Amino acid sequence: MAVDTTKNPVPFEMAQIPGPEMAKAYNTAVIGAILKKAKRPLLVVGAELFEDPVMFDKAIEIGKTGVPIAATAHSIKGFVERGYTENVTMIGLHPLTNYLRFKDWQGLDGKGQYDVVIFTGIFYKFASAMFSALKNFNRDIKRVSIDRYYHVNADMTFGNLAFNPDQYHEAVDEVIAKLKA
Amino acid sequence: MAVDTTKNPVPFEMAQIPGPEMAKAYNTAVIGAILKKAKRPLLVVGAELFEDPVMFDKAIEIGKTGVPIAATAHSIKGFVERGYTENVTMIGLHPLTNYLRFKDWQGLDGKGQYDVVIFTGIFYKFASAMFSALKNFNRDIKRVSIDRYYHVNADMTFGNLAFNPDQYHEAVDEVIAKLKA
Amino acid sequence: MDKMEGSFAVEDMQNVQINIGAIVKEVEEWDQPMGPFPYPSIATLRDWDFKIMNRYKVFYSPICDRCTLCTYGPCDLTGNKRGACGIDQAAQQGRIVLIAVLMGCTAHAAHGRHLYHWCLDKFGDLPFKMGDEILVDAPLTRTIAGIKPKTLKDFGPVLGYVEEQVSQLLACTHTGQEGSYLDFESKALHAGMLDSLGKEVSDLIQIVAYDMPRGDEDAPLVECGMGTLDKNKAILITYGHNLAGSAEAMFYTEDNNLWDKVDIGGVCCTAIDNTRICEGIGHPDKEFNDKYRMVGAKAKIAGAIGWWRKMVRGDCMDCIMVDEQCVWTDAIVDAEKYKVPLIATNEKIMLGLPDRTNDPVDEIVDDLVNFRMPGVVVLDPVKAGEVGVKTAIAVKPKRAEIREADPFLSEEDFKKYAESCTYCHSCQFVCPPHIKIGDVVRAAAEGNYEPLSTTYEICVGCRRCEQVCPQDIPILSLYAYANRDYIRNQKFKMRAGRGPVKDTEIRRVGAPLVLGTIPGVIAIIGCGNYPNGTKECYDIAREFVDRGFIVAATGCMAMDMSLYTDAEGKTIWEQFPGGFDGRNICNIGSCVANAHLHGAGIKVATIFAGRNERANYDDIADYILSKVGACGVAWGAYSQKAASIATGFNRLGVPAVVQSHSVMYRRAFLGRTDKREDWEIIDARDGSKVYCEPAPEHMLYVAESVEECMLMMAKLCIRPSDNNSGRMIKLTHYCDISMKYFGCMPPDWPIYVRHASDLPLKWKEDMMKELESKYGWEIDWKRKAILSGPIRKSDVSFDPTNIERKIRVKK
Amino acid sequence: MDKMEGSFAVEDMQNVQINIGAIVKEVEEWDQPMGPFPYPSIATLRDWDFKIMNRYKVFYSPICDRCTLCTYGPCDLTGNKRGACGIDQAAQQGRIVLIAVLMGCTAHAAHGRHLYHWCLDKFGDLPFKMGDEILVDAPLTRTIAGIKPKTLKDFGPVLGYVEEQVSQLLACTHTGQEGSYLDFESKALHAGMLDSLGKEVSDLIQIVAYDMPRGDEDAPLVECGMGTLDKNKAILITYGHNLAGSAEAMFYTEDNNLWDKVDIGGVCCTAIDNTRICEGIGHPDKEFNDKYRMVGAKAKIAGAIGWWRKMVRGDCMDCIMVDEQCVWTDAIVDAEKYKVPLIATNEKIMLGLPDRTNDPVDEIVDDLVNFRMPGVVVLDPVKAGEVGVKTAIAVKPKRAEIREADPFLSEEDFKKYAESCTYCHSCQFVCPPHIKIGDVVRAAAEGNYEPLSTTYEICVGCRRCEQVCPQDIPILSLYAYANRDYIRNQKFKMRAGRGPVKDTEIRRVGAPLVLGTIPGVIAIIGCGNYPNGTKECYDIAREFVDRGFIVAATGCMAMDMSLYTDAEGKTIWEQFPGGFDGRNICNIGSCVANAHLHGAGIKVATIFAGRNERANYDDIADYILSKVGACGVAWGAYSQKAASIATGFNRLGVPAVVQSHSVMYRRAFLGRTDKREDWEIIDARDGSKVYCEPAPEHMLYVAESVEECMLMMAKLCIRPSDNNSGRMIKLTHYCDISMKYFGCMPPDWPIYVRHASDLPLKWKEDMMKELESKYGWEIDWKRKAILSGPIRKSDVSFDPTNIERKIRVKK
Ligand code: SF4
Ligand code: SF4
Ligand code: SF4
Ligand code: SF4
Ligand code: SF4
Ligand code: SF4
Ligand code: SF4
Ligand code: SF4
Repeated sequence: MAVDTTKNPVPFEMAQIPGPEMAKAYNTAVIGAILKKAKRPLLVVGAELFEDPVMFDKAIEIGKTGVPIAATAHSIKGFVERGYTENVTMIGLHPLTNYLRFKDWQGLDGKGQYDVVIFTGIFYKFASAMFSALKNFNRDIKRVSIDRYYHVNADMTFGNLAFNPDQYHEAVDEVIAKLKA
Repeated sequence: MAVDTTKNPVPFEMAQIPGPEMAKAYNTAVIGAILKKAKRPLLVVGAELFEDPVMFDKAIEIGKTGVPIAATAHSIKGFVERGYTENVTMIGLHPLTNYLRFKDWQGLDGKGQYDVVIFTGIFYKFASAMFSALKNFNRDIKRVSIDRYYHVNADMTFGNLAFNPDQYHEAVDEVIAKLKA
Repeated sequence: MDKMEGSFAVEDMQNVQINIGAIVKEVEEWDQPMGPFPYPSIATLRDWDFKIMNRYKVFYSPICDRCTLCTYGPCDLTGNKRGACGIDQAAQQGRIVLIAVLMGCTAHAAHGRHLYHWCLDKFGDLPFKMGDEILVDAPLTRTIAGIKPKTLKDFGPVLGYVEEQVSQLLACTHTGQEGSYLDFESKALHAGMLDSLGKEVSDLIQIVAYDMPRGDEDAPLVECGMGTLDKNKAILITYGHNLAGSAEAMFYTEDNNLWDKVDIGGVCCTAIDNTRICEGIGHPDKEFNDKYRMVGAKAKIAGAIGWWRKMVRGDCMDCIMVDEQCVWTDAIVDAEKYKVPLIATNEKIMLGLPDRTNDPVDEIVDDLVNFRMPGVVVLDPVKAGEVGVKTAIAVKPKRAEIREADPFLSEEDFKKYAESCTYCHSCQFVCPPHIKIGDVVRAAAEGNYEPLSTTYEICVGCRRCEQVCPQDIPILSLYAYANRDYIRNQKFKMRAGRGPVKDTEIRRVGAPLVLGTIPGVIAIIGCGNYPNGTKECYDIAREFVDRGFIVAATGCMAMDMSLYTDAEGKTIWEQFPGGFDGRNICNIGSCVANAHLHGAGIKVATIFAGRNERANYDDIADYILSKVGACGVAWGAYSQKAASIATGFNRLGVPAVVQSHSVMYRRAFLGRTDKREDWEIIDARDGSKVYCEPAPEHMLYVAESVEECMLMMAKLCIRPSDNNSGRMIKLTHYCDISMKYFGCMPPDWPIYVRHASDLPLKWKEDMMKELESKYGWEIDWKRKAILSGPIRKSDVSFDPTNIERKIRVKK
Repeated sequence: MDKMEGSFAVEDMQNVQINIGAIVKEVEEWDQPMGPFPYPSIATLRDWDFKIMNRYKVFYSPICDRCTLCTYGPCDLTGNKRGACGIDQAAQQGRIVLIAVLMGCTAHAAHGRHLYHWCLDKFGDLPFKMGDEILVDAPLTRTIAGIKPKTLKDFGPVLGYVEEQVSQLLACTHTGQEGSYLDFESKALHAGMLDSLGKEVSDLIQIVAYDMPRGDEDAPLVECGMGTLDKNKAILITYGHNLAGSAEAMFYTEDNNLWDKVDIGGVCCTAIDNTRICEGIGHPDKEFNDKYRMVGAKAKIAGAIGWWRKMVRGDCMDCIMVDEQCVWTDAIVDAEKYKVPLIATNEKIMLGLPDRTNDPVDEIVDDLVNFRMPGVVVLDPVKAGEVGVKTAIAVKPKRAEIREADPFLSEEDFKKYAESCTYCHSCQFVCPPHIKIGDVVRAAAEGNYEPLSTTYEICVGCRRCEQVCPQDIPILSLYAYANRDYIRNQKFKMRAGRGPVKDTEIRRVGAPLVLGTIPGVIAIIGCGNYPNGTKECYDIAREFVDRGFIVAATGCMAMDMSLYTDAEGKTIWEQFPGGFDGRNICNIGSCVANAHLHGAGIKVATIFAGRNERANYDDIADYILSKVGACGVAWGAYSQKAASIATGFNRLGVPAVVQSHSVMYRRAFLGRTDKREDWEIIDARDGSKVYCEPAPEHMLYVAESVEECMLMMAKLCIRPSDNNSGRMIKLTHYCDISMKYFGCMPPDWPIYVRHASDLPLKWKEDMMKELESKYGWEIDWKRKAILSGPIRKSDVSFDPTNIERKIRVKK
């Protein structure tokens, strides 16, 4: 049975309640479908992956489906170590988000702005603020979190799975399965 | 069938999102039961009742069950006009809430602080702020709204019924029925 | 403050006057010795603040439970939890209050500072003279700074003091500074006092420089309302608070005889100050007077802030000059849409526009008139004034062409929009006065414009509905369209701002005020964020002026109450005289003129009661709290300035009532009548403590309805010093308002009864019966006397104070 | 500013020096003509700000989508909607940024103002002399105000200017004032500049008054760490920023020979300034020097702000004196619990305590020592110092008794608490560094204290966990208990704050810095809100000092990096010399000493490049932006001061990197390398526009990890002015850090290559190949030369500027 990722829609840092518009928690099938449907998706991974290294492998799986990866902070190292750098770009999350918020940016490959960004493995507060930047200043991009946290400023997110690493990994696998299907 | 008062838990003024702790919308049976169980309840009614005068009659019905009534603003006039002033006290909402937030206040009758306050007919923003004062500074008192609005700073509230006057009245009747039962 | 280094050569000292003999004499002219607290610092008056807060409990209603001010945040403070920095919810609220009050205080003080520099630049250092009828000429400056200004330059150090204290106070809001809500509030009270001082300086500077009325009860009646702007002329709107640029536009018009080509209308306080500029300037030097010719009250009052977006949508203007404060920040967006060039004339508001201060006038005008840019910044008031007038005149025909080719909203547009409403209620979810907009728009679609008319005044023009409407219906434009006749005919008269209360007036009303036979001063101040229409401010004014109170208005309230007439078509200004007296209503002036209301209180203490005001703030405040029956009302105030104004009134012992939206200010000062110990007042005669009736009962109070507001104001005018006849009059009004609007007596009237002669004649018998039967008082029915029951005995020579040092002989 | 009325008698002028001849001569000594912008107002440097913001886009990440600042609110601004006042989300964020920067700016300026009054009171007006090695002695004051101070009093008008501008700027945040985010940010940049000026004045005043080191690379090594406080003595902790009271405690101890009875330890910046007080005072008058004897570096550094709650829970103190800034506001709550009397010595922080300033010392001490009240306010520094020392000594035995009778946390308590954990994770939901507290506490219950030790440094002591724990487990007390040995042994050495950079040092490093052969200045500033332990600031310092950068630290960072040693047990201060030079690390001083880092930049322009700094801010900033490779890092800054500091650096052209929590500041300045037009720089030689490499690429940057931080700092030291060897060195470090921590080259290295000799020797061959194969550059392999590809050619005489008036000959 699928992991119920709609439970616990409570911000991981509880005081992160920005205002009337807050993320909805979705199940893995819906999130997977959104990723699959995306024309210009971008997976953004951060340095928290080093604390949960199996996530690098899952990110690479996603990368192999053709979703380009932005490796923020020093997370590129995890990809280098695994010998997968094919469609992985090293870039800071801050300048990346700055580019994302401009409608005229042409993307890491120069082929156009993205339509869906998927965050995982980024320090909660930083990720939340960058989602907020996009939520407020470029609403053309769909904001998806597949991190273990309920991400209040995303459009679509899991509920809080921070205390259930196994469930979390399973949920990510389900998303990947859907994406590949 | 009972009115579903748990729907639309959205603040009537949408930007009223105070923080992590927000009211839950309850059905009329639960709210009625809480009122019935209260040892020292206080019904607080405001001047918006003049815009929906049938609510005066409902307030009087509640008053007749023994729940004392604080008539804020000039709402006392509605009771005077209906000849019911038995357990109705004229007092401003602001000083009333100020008294409520002190644990040592002895109530309008000098017999002790209240344990449940029930608001209705008060200008939304004002009621919301007064709930907030109690929520933050005297958590011993349960805050109940039986107004047509989802009241974010209450403990217990209806969902938003502002656009369904009939449903709203029905819901209040259900609460009264429960209270009388 | 003036830039003056610590050491300098005598040649450089041109601005310092060293007149050894003369100056000492002048100082001696003011025979008051220096009081205890000149230029008080944060802690100086803390004792007084704590006294206020001991009686009037600091009450918070947080609007947000989080703090997001530092990188530890967001912190959840719900339930009085502490943030990472250790602050609890109460202190956090106090901190936000302090920030808000400082925002308000600096809005005024910075305005004053700008005028100070500008007036010294333009006019040089003028003598500070308020005329023969105002000898106590800068009461707040004297009371707080302990100085008596001789020329405009003397206000420099006063502003410097305000700025220094503001800097100290704002520092306290930094994370890891003040931690007690009581000290935050003491600091807010300090900031409120500074606000009052900044306002006084601002208004006195402009009064002197622009020769505004110095307490003129017969200040002229000026034209007020959108309909008074002559559509046959170019209409230049000056919007904001600081008349520097606006005055120059008028001078330019005057000097070039352009009044037949241009109409100048003010919005917000600039409107009021525009009409205070007088014919001649009161400078002793004739040449000077000729050089700086004034214009008189030729400008019109377009309207108060609440009308701004309605005016724009009503297509009432050809060119806009904005200066500072209370300028809706999307003015440029609206202006661009309606092809109205905008000139920003003050550093505080530059809206991202190009700074053209150093360009030639004609180039700027050309760019604006040809819509090459929607607006410009011109920081030189003289140039800005010229650009404004020239642009208005030149752009008018161009705008007419555009309007003809493509009207801003046609009949068809109106219909199309109205019909597109899906009745989704999104708009109603966000409308502050809870207008049932869906119903209103539906009715319009069906050809019924009535609801659009009846709710027009209630709408505060916030534009929230338009922004959330999924159909993009320009609801405010529908309003403007449906009410175009109303707009055209909005023509009223308002009394121009009279300025300070005169010493002679104080001499007349001092005793009746302190004894209560004039039942109180009702000060109606603030802005137009009403949930129930601007009419309520008229109703309040009317209620109290009719009852014989002294009613004074300032700012947007003075404008808003001008929009209503009696059966004979007279506005309130035409119905009643403009003195500071019972059954009079005076327009003191713009928002900064509020300071003269503080000043009036101080002058009662100093002129009537002979107290020294010099550097003697707490003593004066204590006097006012105990003896001057005055109450402010801000019935629709939106601004942080209103927060600082109210807080400044409170520190001076004057209570204020505000309306429901004001819960956004988060803080009130509310008394507890169940706490006997809170109401002990010292009898200054012997230091004994007397348990007094709670008068005034509250310091800052939110009323839920206008009826409650009026009742509370009547009550908050009661003072311990009332004599029996004064108390009787006050109780009569209190009970009468209650009977009128509440249908019953207020439950607490007995606590104000000390003696049978305190009882309102009209209910005396019944009241005595009730006192006996319901409250168990002993009555001597033969003598019609109360034998026991009251909180305290009536005592004509009781001298109430809250300050130990006022005790004359220790018991 | 000094209180000085417009007219006065000569007898009253005791503080005004009128030295006709002498002063004029002195003024002439400074041969620089007045520059274009003395005492700039809000709009004066707006052009420069807009240039910065055109290149470095203002980027907002709102932390709250609502505005609650006026009674129209709350307004929902989500998605850049407008509030009722017309403000949009971007402008609202700018407004919050401006408020925060003003809070920071006033924290510093108000500190300076307090010191100004206090030092003039205590010492009189001292000559301002920085010694022979510092002739450019107040660089920010000169650059901004255009004056050269001669005595302390000359700083009065400078502070007055800051306060006046602050008041103007705060007014702009009032509802209905500024409406453009660009203008809000220009105003914030102005406030940041004022902040830098306020800091300079603050530090210069205390340097002169307390004879602190004037640029001493050999400033003494002082004791640092909780373990250095001698438990055999009474321990007086002085906590905050303003040394006035703390210094008096030391003077009292010195004068009464009490050093064997009391140990004085500082927390936060007061700690640093305590140890900067020198032996003798640099006053020319011997008698004066004898009168105001100093104490030398006898105080100890207890620790930085991040350690505060750990110290309290570690029961490290007998008495606390708090002054101002960065004082956790529950200090009084903790102090009361641990029976540590607290003395509040500054108006800014009074915590609701009774003001005992006018009571006799012994009465106050008696009340404190007998715990009749948990704390008092004593605003007179001299009295406060005496009360502090006496109380500490007298209360120590009483506290010992109490502790003996009822230890604050016993072994059993510890066990009981640890075992009561229900593993509910409430704590983990709120812990900023995401410590798995449940696991840590569980382990402790099982007798494994290891996790309590390893996470001790990571914990920022916010107390959130304790507040949400349903079991009321005092988690910080468990930490303190388990780490008591660590606390006891926390003994390190830190270099005392050295003060400004000397002119001689600038002469030495000016050319290498501008050419790039010293790869940059790394300024490590700010506080301790780290997600990953204080160690990272040590790592950053170590990384860059090892690489030959000039590394400078201030404030809490200087303290935190002292807590780590190398293999030989040496702290970084013992490993490297303290000059302003490559491979040196200097502790400039407390937070206000940050101004000397701005000063160093200005001095490069003025001493090395011969530019006039006088009233010439934009020119100097332009020089620094284009030519001085410097980068600030605030790796854990929590405060609004950090916001104003960073903003002040940015206006002066110095980029800054901050860590993840700093998203709370909401705003960054980020470059877009895809916008060629943003990177066009003027060649001052002929006015031609040159498309340059993005150097520096960003102005304010949040890094997600310390690795990213280091990489970015190396990159942000690159400047257009680098010569080939300088660029080669900088690129080497940039690429080397990337290889070390990222495992690969940074993708953008090619854009910094202008010429083959820019290429790092170690990868030159490979890089040229890659340039050819991957980027399509033309290489002449025979000459090892690049023929085409680079953004621009290498040009030794290129003179980059962004300011039109710097163009020497128009093309
Ligand atoms: S200022 Fe205090 S309460 Fe506010 S975010 Fe910072 S730590 Fe939390
Ligand atoms: S603009 Fe008027 S109608 Fe629309 S939401 Fe605001 S008050 Fe209501
Ligand atoms: S939001 Fe627009 S469509 Fe919906 S009810 Fe209001 S006016 Fe009609
Ligand atoms: S009354 Fe209010 S809106 Fe009007 S000018 Fe004064 S502050 Fe502004
Ligand atoms: S200041 Fe503007 S955005 Fe903020 S609450 Fe007031 S109207 Fe709304
Ligand atoms: S006090 Fe330490 S452990 Fe507790 S929440 Fe804060 S950082 Fe985490
Ligand atoms: S909140 Fe308390 S009980 Fe829950 S896991 Fe944390 S320490 Fe244990
Ligand atoms: S570094 Fe931060 S915490 Fe330390 S003194 Fe400076 S501002 Fe305060």
